[in-house]
Amino acid sequence: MTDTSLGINKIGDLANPTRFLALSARLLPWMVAITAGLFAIGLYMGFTSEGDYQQGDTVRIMYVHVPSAWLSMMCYTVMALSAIGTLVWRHPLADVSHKAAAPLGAAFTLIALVTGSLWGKPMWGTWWVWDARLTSVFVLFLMYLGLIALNRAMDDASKAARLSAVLILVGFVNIPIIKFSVDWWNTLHQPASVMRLDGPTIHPEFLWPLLVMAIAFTLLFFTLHTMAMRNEIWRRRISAQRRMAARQAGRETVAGVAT
Amino acid sequence: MTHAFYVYGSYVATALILFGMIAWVWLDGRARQAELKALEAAGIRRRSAAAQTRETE
Amino acid sequence: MRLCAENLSARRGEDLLFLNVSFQLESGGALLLTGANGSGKSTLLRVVAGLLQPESGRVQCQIDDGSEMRPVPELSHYLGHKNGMKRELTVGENLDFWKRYLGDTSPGRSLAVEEAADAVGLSGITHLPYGYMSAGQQRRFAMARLLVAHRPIWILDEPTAALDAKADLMFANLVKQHRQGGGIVLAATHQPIGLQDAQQIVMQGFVYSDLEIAE
Amino acid sequence: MRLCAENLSARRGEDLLFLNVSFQLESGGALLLTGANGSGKSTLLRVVAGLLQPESGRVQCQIDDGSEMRPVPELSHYLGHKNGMKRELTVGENLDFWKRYLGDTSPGRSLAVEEAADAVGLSGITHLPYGYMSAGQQRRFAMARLLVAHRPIWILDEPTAALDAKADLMFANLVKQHRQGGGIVLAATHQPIGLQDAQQIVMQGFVYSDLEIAE
Amino acid sequence: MMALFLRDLKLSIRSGGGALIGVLFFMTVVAVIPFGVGPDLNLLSRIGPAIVWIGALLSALLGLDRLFQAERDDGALDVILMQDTPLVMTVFVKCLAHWVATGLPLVIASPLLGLFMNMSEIAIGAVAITLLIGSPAITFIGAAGAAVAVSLPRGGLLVSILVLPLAIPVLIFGVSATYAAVEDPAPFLPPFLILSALTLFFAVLGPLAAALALRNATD
Amino acid sequence: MMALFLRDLKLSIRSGGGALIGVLFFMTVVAVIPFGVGPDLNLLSRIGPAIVWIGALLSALLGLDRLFQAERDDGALDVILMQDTPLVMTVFVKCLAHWVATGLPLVIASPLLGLFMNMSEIAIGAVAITLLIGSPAITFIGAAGAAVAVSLPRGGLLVSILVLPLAIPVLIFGVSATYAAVEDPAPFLPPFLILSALTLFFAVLGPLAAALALRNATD
Ligand code: HEM
Ligand SMILES: Nc1ncnc2c1ncn2[C@@H]1O[C@H](COP(=O)(O)OP(=O)(O)OP(=O)(O)O)[C@@H](O)[C@H]1O
Ligand SMILES: Nc1ncnc2c1ncn2[C@@H]1O[C@H](COP(=O)(O)OP(=O)(O)OP(=O)(O)O)[C@@H](O)[C@H]1O
Ligand SMILES: [Mg+2]
Ligand SMILES: [Mg+2]
Repeated sequence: MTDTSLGINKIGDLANPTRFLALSARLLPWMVAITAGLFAIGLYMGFTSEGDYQQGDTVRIMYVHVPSAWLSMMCYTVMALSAIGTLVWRHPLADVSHKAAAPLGAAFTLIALVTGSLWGKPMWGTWWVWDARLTSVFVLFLMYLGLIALNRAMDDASKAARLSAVLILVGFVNIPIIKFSVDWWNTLHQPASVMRLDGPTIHPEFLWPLLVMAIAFTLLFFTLHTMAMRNEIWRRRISAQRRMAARQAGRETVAGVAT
Repeated sequence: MTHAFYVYGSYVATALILFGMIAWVWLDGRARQAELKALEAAGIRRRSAAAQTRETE
Repeated sequence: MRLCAENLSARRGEDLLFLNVSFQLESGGALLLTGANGSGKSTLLRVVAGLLQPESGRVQCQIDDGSEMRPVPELSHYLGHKNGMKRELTVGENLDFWKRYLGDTSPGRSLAVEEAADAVGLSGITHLPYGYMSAGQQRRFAMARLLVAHRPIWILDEPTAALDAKADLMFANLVKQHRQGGGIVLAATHQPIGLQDAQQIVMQGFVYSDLEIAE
Repeated sequence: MRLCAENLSARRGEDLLFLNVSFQLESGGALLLTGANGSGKSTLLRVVAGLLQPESGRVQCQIDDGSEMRPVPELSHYLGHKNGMKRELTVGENLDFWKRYLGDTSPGRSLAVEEAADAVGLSGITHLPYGYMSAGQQRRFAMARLLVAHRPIWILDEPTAALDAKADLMFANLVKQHRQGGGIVLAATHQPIGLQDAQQIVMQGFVYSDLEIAE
Repeated sequence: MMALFLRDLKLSIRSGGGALIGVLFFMTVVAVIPFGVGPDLNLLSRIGPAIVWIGALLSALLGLDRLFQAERDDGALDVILMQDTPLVMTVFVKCLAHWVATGLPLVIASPLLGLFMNMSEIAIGAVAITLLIGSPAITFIGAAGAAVAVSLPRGGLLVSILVLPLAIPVLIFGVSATYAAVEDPAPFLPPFLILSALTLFFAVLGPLAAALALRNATD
Repeated sequence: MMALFLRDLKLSIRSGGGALIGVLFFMTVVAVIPFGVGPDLNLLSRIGPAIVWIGALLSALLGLDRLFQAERDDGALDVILMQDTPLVMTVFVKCLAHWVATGLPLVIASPLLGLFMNMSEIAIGAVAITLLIGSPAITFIGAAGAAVAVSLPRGGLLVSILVLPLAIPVLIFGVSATYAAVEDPAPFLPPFLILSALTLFFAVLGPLAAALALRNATD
């Protein structure tokens, strides 16, 4: 697609939404294929590995719980990075990026909450306790929903993007709280055993399926994120075209009245 | 398998949420593309095209 | 129809702003209020619109067919300094609300929302939020409110503030049409708005301060 | 002093309202913006006042003595469609607040509150709550804000809306005095306000719709 | 009237006062409580009804004070006052719309929050029912306060003194009816009937007072 | 700056009634809890500090959402944004004024409520001190939300949702410092210092975020 009109040259090449659409169209099939493959491998490994001597088969919940919990935080981090892009460089793709990521983050957080509850019932004997880790994840979920609501409450897309960027950055305080809540408050929840400075302490029997599933989840996120960004770009183009059409129509009738 | 309900329950829940997500993104994309096509069919062009026609006027 | 105001006086704070103002307007008539800032133009209009209790006197309205008097407020449109539209809603939603809420008292004489927008020269952008309009556009859509629900009496407080020259003309036309259709117009203004043939009252402001504590 | 605006463009929503507007004003200079409703006058003024990010271009100001450029906003008064006064406080409290808050950048050139009220022809009622003023009186006190704290640049958006003929004259005088004292005035208006000798820009409105998401 | 109802609904949904947001706010408040009180499930279930009721009161108060002020600020109040539909009706409809947009979602969400607070089924049901019956009363009282707030240029303090004391009985009977439902010896019906009577009483008194205040508010 | 501080104080006393409605709401919340918990004085005194803190948190949020909206509605925000005094400072001063008008009365009222809740002298003192130190943090966080709400026509509740999660740490440390003061083994100072640190942190972060949001909200 050649685009030589006004205003384009000043924007970086990669930033061009048109470029992004073209590039992502080429990449997406590959991403989908690799994600599907990894999920197949991960699920196979997950269900053929042995159960834990303490936790029994419930340890298999880990293979969905932990990746989705990680992703719920990573998604927010991606949004925070995009938010910086929005505020500092006023990058249109950054706007689109954090807007598109919010529903995905909410979904992954919901998965972490649901699977965590399903794991908690056999392990702790209750679906839900108000401990620091669980509550901070719940708060993260609320923050995702709040951001979605904020984006829907404003019609001016770029202003909505800048304001939610501010809130995203302020809310980033919550991420370290989630991550380190198990260390700061003594809780029921498991302390970190994979993502540690001194290397993972988890048994390799569980580590490998977990890692594969984690990569699969991450790729799934990026695939969906790319797709959602494309949708958002299209949505904005459509509304811009509608506006222009309406304006032209308005001009014609006004001109007709004037003559 | 011990605790089958919880294990399968969590996998099913995950699958439901994920497929819901995927379906939403996918269908949204389809709808947007359809709208774009409809607009193009209605003769509304992108800016570059519009700018060129204005120059030739 | 005929609008009669008899011996109106009104007070703002403790000061009497005008004393025993009377006027009569027939169908198609118009009244133009002029005077310095703070002389009581808006106050008089608000008294006529029933939004302020007068100190003395009363305003009434007589419909042609029957002989009963009817209160003025429900037969009137009041366009004050503020536009009465919500910035969160689109222009169309705003106008549609007023159309429904005000109701159609004399069927067939109200315009549809798009027609009204067309009449004020701004069709095609009724789908935008009202808050996105420029000051003049907002004022013009506030005028469209007068058109979507027909009322025989228009009470206008500085209607053309913020309007450009073309819109001034458009508005003068609207007023003319309304009067030709038997309507009555009362307007306070600092600018000529094409009401040269109207009755005119020049407000003087501040009649006397009532030093008796006599309220 | 000199005010330079270079290649200003601005966007509202997604639409470009003007493209590459440039102008230069020397001490005592004035710029008059005219154009139809919704053509972007207020938008241009808000860009100059630093309240809206321009799409391209910049506005700068050069003080006579030094050669450094200074940002315009802090040297300017902006009088928009809204008056920026609290209706709960008295006029005096309002003006006093602005006087203190805005500070006296060039000592000795600001008026005291009562003097400013006098200059807009409304001395003696500064003890009343602002909400009790008539529309024109409110506007005149908003102008008094420009006087209680001296700023060399005045950015005025339809300043004379709601003013009566005498106040129009009074305001034209204020502007003249300000310019004679070396000030710069930018005004958007639909009415002649005694700026016949000013530079003039006629806004056209709506340059083109940018379909790229390219802000 | 229907038009006014729909517009007010639209306004509160469009601009961030609507169903989703009320519920979210409610959830946030409830999520905050265990942090203060500690994760003692027993205790939580005991104070649960009170917390849910307080949350409802708070969210009702947050948006109410601008019910008429917003109309005055943009001039719509003038037009509304001029119509020949009785002003009491108009106020009543505005209250209804406000309640549907913010009160009803709270009632619907309250069972979920009851679960969070580890409340028993009976308590959950009782909270939902008492909220359903009692929350309109808060809206009606608040409307009177909001109308007075419009008329007094500087009388804000008076409003709060007026409104909250009147809302306290509602809160007290709502909460005590809920507890009566849970604990056997105390009968549920008497406080519940008082609550209903309060709501009916305020449904008449609130709009009447508000209309009176509005009529005298114009300036 | 002083002028802004004084004006805001004057405004909130003269019109909003923020101070009094806050205190009244606070009292209502605290007065209702005994209904839930029953007349068990021991239990009351145990959960007392938590309840007082939660009540203060919720009432501090009342009225915060219009901190900047009122300025936008009458155009004063435009003038404020144009000044060369750093916007962060302006926001900070506005927060201070709001805190003095609504937060400080809460702190002053808290000992009274502590008596209601049958708390010991030490606990009452601890609550008052932690509130004094901790409540500004809530105002500062809320300011960021209020600044975002400026461009939302009526975003009061939405803002609270976004703001409340951030207030949770303040609540946690405030309450735990109070408990530490009462129960011997736990030391008072560490949570109290963390609370002070939080306040300082939000005193920087809140105004910064608010200034950023205000700059981006202009239209
Ligand atoms: C609703 C309840 C739960 C929530 C919201 C939740 C949340 C989280 C989060 C956010 C993480 C990522 C932590 C990090 O990266 O450091 C995580 C990890 C983990 N969770 Fe949960 N969890 C829940 C319940 C459970 C239960 C019941 C168990 C098992 C008894 C469990 C076991 C684990 C394990 C083993 C990890 C991995 C820790 C690591 O290796 O870093 N979780 N959870
Ligand atoms: N906040 C906003 N968001 C989006 N679009 C806006 C906004 N404010 C104004 N616009 C649009 O920008 C255009 C120019 O508005 P502007 O206020 O600059 O016009 P103006 O020349 O001052 O008109 P007037 O003479 O009526 O005051 C209008 O078409 C208007 O619809
Ligand atoms: N709410 C009020 N309370 C007390 N006095 C008021 C109030 N509103 C206006 N006044 C006073 O009443 C007088 C007349 O005001 P009014 O608004 O009628 O003037 P006006 O002729 O419309 O002026 P303008 O041309 O400025 O609009 C003014 O002196 C004003 O100070
Ligand atoms: Mg007037
Ligand atoms: Mg304008």
